[in-house]
Amino acid sequence: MKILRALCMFLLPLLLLPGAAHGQDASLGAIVAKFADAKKFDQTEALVRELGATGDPAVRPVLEALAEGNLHVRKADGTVFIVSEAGKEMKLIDPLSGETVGEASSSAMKKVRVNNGLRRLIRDVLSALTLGAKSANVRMAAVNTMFANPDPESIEALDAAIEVETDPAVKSRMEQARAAAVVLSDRPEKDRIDAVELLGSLGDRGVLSLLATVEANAEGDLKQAAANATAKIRSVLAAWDVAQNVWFGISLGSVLLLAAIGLAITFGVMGVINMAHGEMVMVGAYTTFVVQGAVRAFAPALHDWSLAFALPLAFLVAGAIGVAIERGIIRFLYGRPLETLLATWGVSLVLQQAVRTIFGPSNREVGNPSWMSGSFEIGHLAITWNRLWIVAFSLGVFALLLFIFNRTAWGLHMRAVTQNRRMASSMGIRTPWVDAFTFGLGSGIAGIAGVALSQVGNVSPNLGQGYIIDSFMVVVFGGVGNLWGTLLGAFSLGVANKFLEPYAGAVLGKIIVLVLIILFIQKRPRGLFALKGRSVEA
Amino acid sequence: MHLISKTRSLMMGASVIAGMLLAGPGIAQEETIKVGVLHSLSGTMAISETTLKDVMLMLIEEQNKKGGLLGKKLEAVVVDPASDWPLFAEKARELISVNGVDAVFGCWTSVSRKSVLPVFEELNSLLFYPVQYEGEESQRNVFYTGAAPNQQAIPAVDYLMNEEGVERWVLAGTDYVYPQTTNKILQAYLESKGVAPEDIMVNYTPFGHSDWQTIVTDIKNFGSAGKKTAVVSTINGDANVPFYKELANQGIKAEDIPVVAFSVGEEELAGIDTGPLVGHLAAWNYFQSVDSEANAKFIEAWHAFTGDEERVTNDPMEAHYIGFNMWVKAVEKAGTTDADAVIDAIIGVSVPNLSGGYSAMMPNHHITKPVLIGEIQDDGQFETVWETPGLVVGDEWSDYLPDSKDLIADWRAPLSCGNFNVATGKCGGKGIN
Amino acid sequence: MIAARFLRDGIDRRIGLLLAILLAAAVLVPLLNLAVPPTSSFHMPTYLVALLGKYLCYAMLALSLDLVWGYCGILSLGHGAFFALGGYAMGMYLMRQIGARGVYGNPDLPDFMVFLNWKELPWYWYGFDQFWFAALMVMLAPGLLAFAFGWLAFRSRVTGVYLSIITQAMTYALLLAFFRNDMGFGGNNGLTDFKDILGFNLQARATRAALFSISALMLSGAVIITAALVSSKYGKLMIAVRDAESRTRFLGWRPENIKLFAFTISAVMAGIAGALYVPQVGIINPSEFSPANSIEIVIWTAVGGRGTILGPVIGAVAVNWGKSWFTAAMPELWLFALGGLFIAVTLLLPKGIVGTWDEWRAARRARRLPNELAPVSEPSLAEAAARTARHSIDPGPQPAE
Amino acid sequence: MNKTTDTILYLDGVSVSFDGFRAINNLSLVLNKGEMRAIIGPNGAGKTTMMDIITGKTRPDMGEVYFDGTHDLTRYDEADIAVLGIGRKFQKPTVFESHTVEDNIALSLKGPRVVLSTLFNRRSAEEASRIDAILATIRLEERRNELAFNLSHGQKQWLEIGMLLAQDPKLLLVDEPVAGMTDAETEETVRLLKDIARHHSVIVVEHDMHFVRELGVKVTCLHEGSVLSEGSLDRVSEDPRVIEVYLGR
Repeated sequence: MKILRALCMFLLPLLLLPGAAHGQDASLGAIVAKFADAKKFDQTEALVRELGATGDPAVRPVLEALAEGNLHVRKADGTVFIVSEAGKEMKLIDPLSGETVGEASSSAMKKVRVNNGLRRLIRDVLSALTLGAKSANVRMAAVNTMFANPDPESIEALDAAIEVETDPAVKSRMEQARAAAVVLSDRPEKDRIDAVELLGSLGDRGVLSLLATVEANAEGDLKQAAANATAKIRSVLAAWDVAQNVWFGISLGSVLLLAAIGLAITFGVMGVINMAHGEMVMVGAYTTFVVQGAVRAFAPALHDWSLAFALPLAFLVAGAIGVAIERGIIRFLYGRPLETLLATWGVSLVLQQAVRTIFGPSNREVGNPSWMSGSFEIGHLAITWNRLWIVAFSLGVFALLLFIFNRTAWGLHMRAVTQNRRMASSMGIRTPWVDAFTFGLGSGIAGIAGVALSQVGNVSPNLGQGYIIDSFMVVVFGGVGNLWGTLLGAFSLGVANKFLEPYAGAVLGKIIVLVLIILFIQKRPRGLFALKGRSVEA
Repeated sequence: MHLISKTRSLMMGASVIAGMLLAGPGIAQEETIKVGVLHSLSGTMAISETTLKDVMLMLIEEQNKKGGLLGKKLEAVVVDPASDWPLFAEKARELISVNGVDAVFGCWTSVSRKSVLPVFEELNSLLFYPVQYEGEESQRNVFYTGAAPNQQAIPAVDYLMNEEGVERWVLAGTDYVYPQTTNKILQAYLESKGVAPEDIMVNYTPFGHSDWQTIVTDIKNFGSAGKKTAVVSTINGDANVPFYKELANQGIKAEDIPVVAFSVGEEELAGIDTGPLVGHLAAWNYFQSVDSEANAKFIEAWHAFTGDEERVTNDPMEAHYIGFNMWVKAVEKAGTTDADAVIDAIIGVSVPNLSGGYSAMMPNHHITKPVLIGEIQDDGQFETVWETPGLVVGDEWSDYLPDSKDLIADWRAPLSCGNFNVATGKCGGKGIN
Repeated sequence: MIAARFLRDGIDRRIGLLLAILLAAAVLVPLLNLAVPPTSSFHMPTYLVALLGKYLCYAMLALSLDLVWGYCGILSLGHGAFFALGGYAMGMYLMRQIGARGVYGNPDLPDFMVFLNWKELPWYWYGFDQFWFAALMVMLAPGLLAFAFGWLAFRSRVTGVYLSIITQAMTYALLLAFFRNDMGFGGNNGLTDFKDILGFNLQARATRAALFSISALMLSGAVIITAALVSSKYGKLMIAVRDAESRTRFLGWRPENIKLFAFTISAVMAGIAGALYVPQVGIINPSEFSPANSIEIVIWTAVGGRGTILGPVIGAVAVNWGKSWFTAAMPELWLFALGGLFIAVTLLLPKGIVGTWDEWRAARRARRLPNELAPVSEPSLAEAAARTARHSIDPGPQPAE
Repeated sequence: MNKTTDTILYLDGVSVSFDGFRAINNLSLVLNKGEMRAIIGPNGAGKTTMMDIITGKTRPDMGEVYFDGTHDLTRYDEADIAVLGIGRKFQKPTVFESHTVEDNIALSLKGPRVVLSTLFNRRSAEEASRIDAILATIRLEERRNELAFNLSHGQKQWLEIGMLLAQDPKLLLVDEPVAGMTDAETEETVRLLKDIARHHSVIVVEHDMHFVRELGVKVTCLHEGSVLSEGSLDRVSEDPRVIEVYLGR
């Protein structure tokens, strides 16, 4: 039924467009005014249909505003407005003319309620209204809806649209939608087999159930063609599944890498069993929260840049806390790694509680900037922007760290001090400061990891606890004191996890990975990247 | 001998000192009625439970403004069980036997409730439990003011089936008892409504699961089979934020695959940018957006109490509101805080809830509630899109599980039984003993 | 045998005092709880009995960790796993004891299996209706796990933080596994709602008091066994492995066997502690496996003073008592206090309470008897270890090994 | 040369490399029963790695290592080799610092190395007298009840040698025994080693040429993992290649 209705919407403008005139504002206004009395969803639904049936493009802003919940009724007189929020006051816009007509406080207005069903209807109506529209994107969206809900009765309409379509991408999509419709129709078998083959070459999951239905109901050549097509799609999808698992694994690996890389310094290089590492990540995430709040308050236009401001700040804040911890506590504990465990555990409790006291115990909202929202597709692989950025970011951080360690004077000092501090000290390196800054660097890196991780997970006082165990696993698995080991460890654990997950489930997959780590350490008791060499005595 | 006597005095000293120190916080100047608040203020559950502690303090403060109870002031005794389950039992025991509280409001997770149950039974005190749970329990000393599965899950599924025309179901949950039981009930319910088993996908994830890429993709693929698909989420607490973020980023819109959640309320949404999530659903017995006078007053009081206009209210807070008022009323009715008297008096007590009606304590120690389905809005609130025409009675023993469908609970004399088997006519499950 | 010899050879004075206190408590606490009327100021409330009983279990757990960490140098960050396994074995017995008194009245299946629709008892639950079997499993389950784990790890010469982290991985994997409802151990809710043990009602005051006494006696036993082990030639080998593992190996000893024995014994001891803990707190659930819990055990031991027998007992009781008190007295701020305490202890009392006391006493004795050499006794090991730690190690950051 | 007779230690064509770096390169070395040999060579010449190979700590990539004519050492691990009768003293003195001097010796005494039996072990009179004898040899009788931690550096070296003696090995490997010792202590050590060499085969690695000369035994000079020169000290120190790489012109 729904499809038929969509079809009507779809056909109407095609037929009526030339005749549709703008002299209908008066009647449009009357329909719009009725929203004030629509108390139930089905009444609103009827009004949306009515608006759609006019075929008048002028209803678009009204319907869009309705879908977004911006269509309000003034309580005092029952007039319908499109509103846009501006603090406590709302700007009132005339729904049809688009002119600003005044302001009102939000309590004086009442929203026209919408639910999922309505939003879906509005989307369908809008797509029907705009199939003939100028923008190819809009037509594409409309035809996608048709593709998802193939209906034999829309074949002719599609034929007509294909005739006049100029955009090649939209045209080929229209042909696919037509093929989907043809498959379901009672057209000659030859046509349907052609259509099946066209669909089979798409390798699309959505087509699979359609073809499976055909396969189940048809006979003879058509059944064979459908069977071939489904087999083809399945093999294509299987290959994409592998690619997808690899990508998911890399993406999980990048999160692990970010979480672990600061620890690779504080624990790996300096030997501090840093239980407060997770809290440094947390500090970074909360810095992002604060920065975003400030940006929202003082320069909302810069929201998309808030992460860029947060990065250096998170590094400085977490790094400063790191230096303070090193100077205040850790420096008295060098050479007693197990006692650093105890003290940093205490630090982590204090930091957690401090954050809980300052920011409250519940989750805090850190928004994604627009360039980190949504996804794009490569073939059948959906890649979300935030994951892609995080992978790139983690590799960037890794490269930067490698550069600092291997190419800068500071890195040289750090390596010198950790290898032979007495010698380093006698050569004029101020070892205490090198210690403090190395620890600060590790903490600061953890802080900027927190900026990135705030984009995929919780920002709560428990944030650090969620990452600490995984981080230690990664560093130890990779081989303590080796940055490359941490990189490889993170990605191999990520990929292993993601390949196990579809078969074993998320829980069992994780258990298997842990057991594998335990067994792996038996084989290589010094991790993946252990330095072989003359054994040091005792 | 010398050693022994020395030891004895040492032991006595230790026990006296320990007793004094432990009792320390409970000692008060005038005679008061003490109310225990047993919610985690640290550890993993602090995220949810801290608010409930605050709301209890507010309710007690308001009651004192009204003149207290039985002519005495109420006094809150707050302890922190630190999300540590055995510590819940220890703290419950401490509240009852050391501080001498007359009722305890607390617990969030099922395991914490299970942990304290024997303590309340042994020391015969009262526990008000404010969170939706899996049911399958009714205990003499416990009052369940949150939703049973039939007050949340089943109406939500009905809504999706009838209003949204959903035919294919993903039951996604965290791997613990509440989701497992709820999903078992829902599975039986859906199958009884004619849903084919291959149209139901069940998926469990560990606590705090943070990498949802695979599962969200699976849901997307499951939903691309041409039938209208919905996700019923019993995903717990911390795991929700990354789940919704992944949903948003993979572009799963509520119009295509709506997600209805039973553990996501205003408090959880406060941590997420809800812009991309508009239209996803939650089923509760209360939303902050509910338009009623009682609710407006409650929210105002809450903002005044916390001094923070941004603090949201949620369903478990309403449950405490109802539970506390019920207790107050029952104590007034009984004229004493004595546990046995209150247990007898409280059944049938009816108090206003925040959605404009009245909730009553039933003989099975569960309460009547309206069920609301709300859609997430971009301001982090829910908008009610559907509600049950009347109140729903909490059903402690699910009718959709084979072993519990014959069981009922009724704590009134003469039955006084939490698991009475109507088939055998005996108390105690199958009544074999 | 070994213990008898140890007793014959004479006990260190402080250990003697500890044993005396424990034995006295085993007798006095039940007496003060049951026989003294509640109105008397000498009455010990049941609440306190349960609390102290719990502390004693923790003390035994800390002692078991100290045996491997303090004396053998194996820092296990997974000792909570052995404790929990022992607890689960006892919990399974208590669960079976419920019988048909569960809410569904099923005589064979525990409640959680009934409502998850299980039809029959899984095979690994067989035998747990017998106390002797459960008691055996209390020791066997953690013992075997420790043996298998240690056999692999020690033979492969996994040491230092690598060992610590894989013990953490072990307990974390078990945590996740026990959380799974499909495992048949009750998932997140664990095992609870126990009714009685060996026919005695668990909620009865007398049962509680008796459980306390048993805990005190078991802890005394653990103290005696640990002290005996430590003072035997085997104990000297443990310390030798701790201080210079390769030297021990080049002398022809097999450190892996020395460690394996200590690790297994320690796991069994932790398992027994867990088994005593469960009936007293009334619940066992997977969170006992959580890595944070295992870290806490390390902290108790460190606070008390590792490498001493008194230390872990004092540490476990002190930290937990602090926790009990803080969580009630300052529920909002107690983590600051606890975190601060850990930092302060590490900085100010690096060898724990007992170790620092020993150092101070040794220093005083050295002042008093400047020309005479102090006689050597057991606790001075801790002093030596302390000084070793302070002086002989280069006081700078070193890559973790 | 016949490896089955007379030799206590027989290395032939041994090579080992770490991550591409050849620490030992086609090394061949033979030690006769009862012989004492001094090994010299610059840092990184492979002296310690050679000891690692003999004691089972490092496995050679190729080559033969035989002990006492019959035992293929590449098939045993450290503990086995120690029981076979090879004792090793480390470069840095390594004793059990938390134990008394006496216990250090007691733990080293030759005997069965079964861990479980140590639980009930009591010291026999014979063992006690053996301990006394060793303490007398290494001159630490006075300090037998003191913790090894409290010993001076030189005393720790002696204690470690004493522990080796207690093992009663057929072959002793002694790595830099006089590092950090006073002259008097060095003298004493020379005497001690000579004494030991009367009943044992010994390999001494040392940088101190004075000390090596005092020992007066055959010398092997290692360089880049293989034997550069072998013979009496005089001959070796006149070898131009040795002068080039080690002694300096």
